[in-house]
Amino acid sequence: MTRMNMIQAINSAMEVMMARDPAVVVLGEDVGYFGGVFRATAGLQKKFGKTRVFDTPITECGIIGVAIGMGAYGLRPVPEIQFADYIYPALDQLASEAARLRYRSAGEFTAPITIRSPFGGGIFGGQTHSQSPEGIFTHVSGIKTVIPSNPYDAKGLLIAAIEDNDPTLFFEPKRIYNGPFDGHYDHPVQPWAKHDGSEVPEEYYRIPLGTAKVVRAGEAVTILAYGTMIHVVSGVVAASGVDAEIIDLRTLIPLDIDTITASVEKTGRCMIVHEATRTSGFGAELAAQVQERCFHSLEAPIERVTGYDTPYPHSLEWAYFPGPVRIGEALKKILKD
Amino acid sequence: MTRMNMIQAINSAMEVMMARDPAVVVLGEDVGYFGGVFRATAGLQKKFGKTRVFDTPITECGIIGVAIGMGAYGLRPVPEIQFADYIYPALDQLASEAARLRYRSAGEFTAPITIRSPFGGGIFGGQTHSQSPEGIFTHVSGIKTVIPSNPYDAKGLLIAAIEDNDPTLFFEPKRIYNGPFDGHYDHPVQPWAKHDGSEVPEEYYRIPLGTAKVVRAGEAVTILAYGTMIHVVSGVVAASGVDAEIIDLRTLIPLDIDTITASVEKTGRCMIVHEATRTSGFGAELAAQVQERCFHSLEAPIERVTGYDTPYPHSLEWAYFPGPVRIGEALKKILKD
Amino acid sequence: MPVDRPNANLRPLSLHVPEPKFRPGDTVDFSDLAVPPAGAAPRPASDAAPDSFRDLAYGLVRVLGEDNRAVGAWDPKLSPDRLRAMLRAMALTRAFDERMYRAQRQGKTSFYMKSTGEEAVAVAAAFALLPDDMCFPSYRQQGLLIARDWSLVDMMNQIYSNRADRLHGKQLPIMYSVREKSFFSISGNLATQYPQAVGWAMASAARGDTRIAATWCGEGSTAEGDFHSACTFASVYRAPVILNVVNNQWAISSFSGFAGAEATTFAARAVGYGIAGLRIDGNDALAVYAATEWAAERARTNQGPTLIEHFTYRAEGHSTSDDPSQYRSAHEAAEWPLGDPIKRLKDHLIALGEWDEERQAAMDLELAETVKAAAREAEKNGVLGHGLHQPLETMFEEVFEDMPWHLAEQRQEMLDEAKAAGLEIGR
Amino acid sequence: MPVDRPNANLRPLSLHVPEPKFRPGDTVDFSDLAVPPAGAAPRPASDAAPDSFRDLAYGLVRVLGEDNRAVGAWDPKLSPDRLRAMLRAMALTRAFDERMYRAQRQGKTSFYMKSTGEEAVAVAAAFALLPDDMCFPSYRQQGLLIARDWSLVDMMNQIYSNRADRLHGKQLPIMYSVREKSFFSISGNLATQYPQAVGWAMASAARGDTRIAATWCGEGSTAEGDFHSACTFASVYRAPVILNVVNNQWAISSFSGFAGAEATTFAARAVGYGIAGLRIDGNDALAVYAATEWAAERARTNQGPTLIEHFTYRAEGHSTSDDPSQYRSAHEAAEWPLGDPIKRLKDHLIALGEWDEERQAAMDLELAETVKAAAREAEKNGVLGHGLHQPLETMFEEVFEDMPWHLAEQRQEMLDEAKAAGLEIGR
Ligand SMILES: Cc1ncc(C[n+]2csc(CCOP(=O)(O)OP(=O)(O)O)c2C)c(N)n1
Ligand SMILES: Cc1ncc(C[n+]2csc(CCOP(=O)(O)OP(=O)(O)O)c2C)c(N)n1
Ligand SMILES: [Mg+2]
Ligand SMILES: [Mg+2]
Repeated sequence: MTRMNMIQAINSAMEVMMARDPAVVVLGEDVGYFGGVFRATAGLQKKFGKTRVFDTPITECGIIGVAIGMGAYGLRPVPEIQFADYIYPALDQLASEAARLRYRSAGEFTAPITIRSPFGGGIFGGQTHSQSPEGIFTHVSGIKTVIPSNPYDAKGLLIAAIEDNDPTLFFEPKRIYNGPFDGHYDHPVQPWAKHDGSEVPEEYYRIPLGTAKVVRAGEAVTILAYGTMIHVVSGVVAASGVDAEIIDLRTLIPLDIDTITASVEKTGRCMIVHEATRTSGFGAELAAQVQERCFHSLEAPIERVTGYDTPYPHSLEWAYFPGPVRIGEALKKILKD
Repeated sequence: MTRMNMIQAINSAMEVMMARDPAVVVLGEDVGYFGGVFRATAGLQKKFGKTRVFDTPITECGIIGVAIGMGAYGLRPVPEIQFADYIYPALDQLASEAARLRYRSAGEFTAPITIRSPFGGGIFGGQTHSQSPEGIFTHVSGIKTVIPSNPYDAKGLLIAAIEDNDPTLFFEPKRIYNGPFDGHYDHPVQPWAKHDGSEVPEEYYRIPLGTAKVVRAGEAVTILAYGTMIHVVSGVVAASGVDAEIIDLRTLIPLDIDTITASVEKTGRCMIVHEATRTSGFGAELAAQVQERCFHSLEAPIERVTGYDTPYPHSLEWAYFPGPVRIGEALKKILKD
Repeated sequence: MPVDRPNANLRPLSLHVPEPKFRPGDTVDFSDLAVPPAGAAPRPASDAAPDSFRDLAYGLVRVLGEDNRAVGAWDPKLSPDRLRAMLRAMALTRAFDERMYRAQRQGKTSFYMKSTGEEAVAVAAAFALLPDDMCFPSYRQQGLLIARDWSLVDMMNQIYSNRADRLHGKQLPIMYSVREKSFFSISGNLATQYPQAVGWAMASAARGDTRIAATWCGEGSTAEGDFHSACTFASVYRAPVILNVVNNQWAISSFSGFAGAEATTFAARAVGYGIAGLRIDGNDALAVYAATEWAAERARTNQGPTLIEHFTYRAEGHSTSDDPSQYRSAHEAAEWPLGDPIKRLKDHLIALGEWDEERQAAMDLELAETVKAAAREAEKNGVLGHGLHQPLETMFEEVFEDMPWHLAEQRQEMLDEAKAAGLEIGR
Repeated sequence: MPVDRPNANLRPLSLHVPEPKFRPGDTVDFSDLAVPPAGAAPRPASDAAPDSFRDLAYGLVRVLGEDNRAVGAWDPKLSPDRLRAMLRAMALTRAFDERMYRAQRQGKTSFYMKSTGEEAVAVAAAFALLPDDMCFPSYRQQGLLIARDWSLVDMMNQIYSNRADRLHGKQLPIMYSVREKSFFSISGNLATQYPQAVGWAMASAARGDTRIAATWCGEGSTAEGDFHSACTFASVYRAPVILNVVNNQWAISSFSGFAGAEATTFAARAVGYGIAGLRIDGNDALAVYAATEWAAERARTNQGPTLIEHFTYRAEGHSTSDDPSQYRSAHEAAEWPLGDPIKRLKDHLIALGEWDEERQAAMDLELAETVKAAAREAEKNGVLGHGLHQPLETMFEEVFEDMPWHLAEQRQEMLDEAKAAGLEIGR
């Protein structure tokens, strides 16, 4: 065990997997010599060589297309998309190709690739360095979506994703790369070292995809969240004294529905928090499923606290970000209802 | 008034708008001399010339990128994407550019473009000629999504979309181009001429975006649908004798929420039908909103009848398609609940 | 500050929109299409630098001359047996296309696409490649599978989406996937296979393997972004891959001008990336063979990628959904100055004294019978629409390696509903 | 059937991964970079066919020689006044960059990007274009706005996302949009502006207008699919557009080899599409002016697009988020064989006897003051993070032309929540 921040944990996952499996290769814009604009791949090229860790031309559709071909050959590529905002040019290769390859070839060819990409706001990145596009991918059958909220999970989930034989999107909440964030942007940043989730084994371990984690047990209301929002929600819950049950989804597809329904059946209330724009975000799917499955337990409408249906505005970042005020107000409301 | 099928009505909308407004131009793969693989643009090049109606290179990102530039110049482009399945290469230009341009330039530049694209299955088109990707676009703020279910609406809505100063996706349910379809694939196809919705004025008229239509008033349950599914649902309701209220959404964004909530408050039950895959489809958003707004009126969980979370399988097309059997069973279930 | 020249005196701009030479009803005259004589193009050493032979991107490598003789540096000097084998595979491809086209018209399947007039492009390439070189084809290279001796019945099962379909009815007809013949799953989305082929080739090179990759797309598809990313990656990493552009003049109803053919050749794209480019007579099986062999040699010796433009003609409709008489002159195919690839190879063998019209006729008859027998065999497994050949629940399989709960749940829903409605319910 | 050659005897493949010449700590030696003498390149007539001057894509058009004289066919023969105006705009651009970089370091904004070393690329182009020619820039052409005499205070307001920001705080700093200067809204997504510029130019041509378009992207960005679709459309419709590739050798930490520079030039991409291509010394303001003027003339006379590769060097970090000492030798900028564009133009004016070091120093001082004064002015409207400068509800405006109910509802929710929590609430 050692203390790691998110970046170190992610780096460690790749290093462990590259050492275990010669088929694992890492590619993307600036990931080679430089080690990535967020340093997630630092040191890997030096250790594993240029044919296993390399920079690519700046073409996201090319990066994914090439990774699919490498996967078909028998490699296990881990491409990086520099910001999730730049994943759209790759959508066709992801949705029409990676996600469909096993199906359309009845299993003859597969795309065992793990696409890493930093996502989310809170870093004054403006509209093209802040987006949370995960909802789009949850609508594409054949692809898995994973989002960790702390270093320990990040490493265990990334290893599981790399070992998975299906294409997996691994979105990294960049706001918490260096430390958990409770949404009080005017407070000093806490380093990961002070947080439980930063105790990370140096060696191999995996957290199975499709398992959520109850971050805090409670009776009053179930809060579903993932990534950065786990910390914001935890802060609000701690401050408010509400006995909320907080569930960190960790993987959106496949979803750990049993943990969710068991909780909502117990609490009778459900709130969903994500940073992505509201309409047709993954919160919609969660709300739809929870009301389908827990209808008779629900005592109040399921609440969604999300990013607004606008692009991410640069100067009003903190008004856009679903922060403690909004979550706190929503919590009051759902308990009153 | 004259009788038109969907293709004729869509063609007529473009013809009317091109005659009224010299800024309207039509572009896309095969839309020029040939008039489109579904003949939707037939005759337009002959009438308006090659600089207003023309074929393009086969690059969807290029088609939309170029249309955005034309829009910035002052034209009002109506690009066609040959099948909705092929819209993904254009996603970046649509989501990051067309949808954001007004916002990021604070109104200095806009993208007054209408993207027409045939979508949906039921024609044995296999996985790449059958998809319903509308849900993805409803998650992108800054873009409108319109889906007609009959010739009259198709023309009126397409004219409104072309006149709209924001980017609008106009998805055409290709299964009903030539006639309404009740889901009984083994029955002979009915031509549009026998259907009310095929009485179409030859001249200009518009149906405002954002208004749904109650296709059948009823008290027992509210059914939300659009496109082809309107006809399948209507068939099932007629056959079952259930007093359902059927609402044709017509535009997904902006959504006509008032019509929906008024209905659900009356019936206490809500069923949503679409062909797109279930998870994170637009049905999820509808379910989320309906339970948020009509929680205390709901007597049963909101039901979704949708395509399954798989690619569209070629030979099992009719098992995938949400047909009369599935809708009928779901209807029984929601009334029992 | 920029100068403030008045633009009042500037002349108005105008937009150029390409237009093909001939439309329905027009007489066809291809006489201004420059066709260089066979044997004229030089054949650079396989380790020559791409910028030392840029001219080849603008010429037309041809081996078979007007006199049906093979001439020049590109003559691959194949044995009569090999030539006959190639001729046979091309003829079989055509016979297969004929039969399957008819099957679609008879309602036995939903869709078919012929490769008529372009058989040399796929067949001769397959002959020049090693059997385990990996192919990433478009939908018009059925000739690869046929040249690699793949089972016709198996191909037909896929076309019929029947019980024995190796793709379990999941794919549109002709979108084959045959891993054991190193034939990649065909996509419906144009050009996506291009970067995939490059990635496969990069992986092979990274692992010190000896296998190379080859990919094909139509001239219309070269406009897609995937084409560009593939060429860029291939150039940057010197990937051992052959990038084939099948310029059959048409992309559904759009002539090649809409992909850029008025401005330059498609082989010239290679020049743009600094990679080796060849423009060849795609109706000349020997030119296709020789070019592929040369490109393969380059790839195998770490000289990197080669882009080959196969100049050919789509002699029939785009697919069974298309009616080309709506947009082009019916005379084009017959007037095509580069002739028919099967006839040209046949005439070559005859000129060599290794073949004759009688044997050709006998072979055609035999192949028609072969195909007919295969179709009968395949039809025993069913044809599309006559019964659901795959158990319903297969729909949910192979979305993921292991079925997640939500698909299992949807599967159960479906089975329950089918049962409730009294429908046949799968396994 | 394909031949069954055993591949046992084939040699293993290997993957080539590009590597820049120099890394941190390395001594820099650019002596094997071929720099042709100034004045050597021929200047084709502006209506010459692109394939008649393909060589220009592989050379380097240069006007300013070692002796600081303008020479050769490409000398645009500008008056000393115009030269001084250009020099001034370039120096102002650099002064602006310096100040704003510092402002970011002082925490007054979140982000900044300099164009140091590349000022000629944007400034000289702006001088050669007409004021209403439409520009579709990347994020590194602030020189266009400065050369078009746009308000520095306005630019700074945008950088500070302050009260007076014309973009209402919605965009990342430097992502300007200035319609009245025919300067298109800058995107954060690389190369998307390329097809947009082509579309604008096509529209201008279709309407018989006289205005042309110009667009810019970095050499790294040429790999994007948008670059390809733009070139394809430009070629097919002969769009009146100038496609500028700013080859400043680096794309963040990746050297130009990852965009294909080891295999050929970026100007060669033009050859691939059969469009006019020029490779020019981007640090030579006169070469940039002359090339732009020539390309504009082609565009205005319906000769179609021109792609210009500006060979230059990114002398500073990619952005304020970047530290180039991590991946390249610190000596590269100083050793860059094509020098500094401002110094070169200054030396030219001095050689002409139209300028001197004293005047230069005085001008630099004056421009620093100008910029400082502008910054003070802009800061009166606030800087980022010190107060919310835009009313909260502006966030919901301009998503659509008319605000749909769901945004109005979200706006109300936000205001209610803010009020409940006792926060300042907008207008
Ligand atoms: C991404 C995408 N866009 C559009 C289509 C529709 N489409 C199918 S084939 C075709 C024409 C392709 O022409 P070409 O590349 O020349 O190949 P050919 O059919 O001539 O072999 C088009 C536009 C598609 N399948 N995929
Ligand atoms: C689609 C997309 N992918 C990736 C990025 C991240 N990114 C921003 S700038 C940059 C490098 C661009 O280099 P180049 O095109 O050479 O321009 P330069 O910065 O040198 O002017 C990258 C990779 C982006 N902004 N957009
Ligand atoms: Mg073609
Ligand atoms: Mg650069």
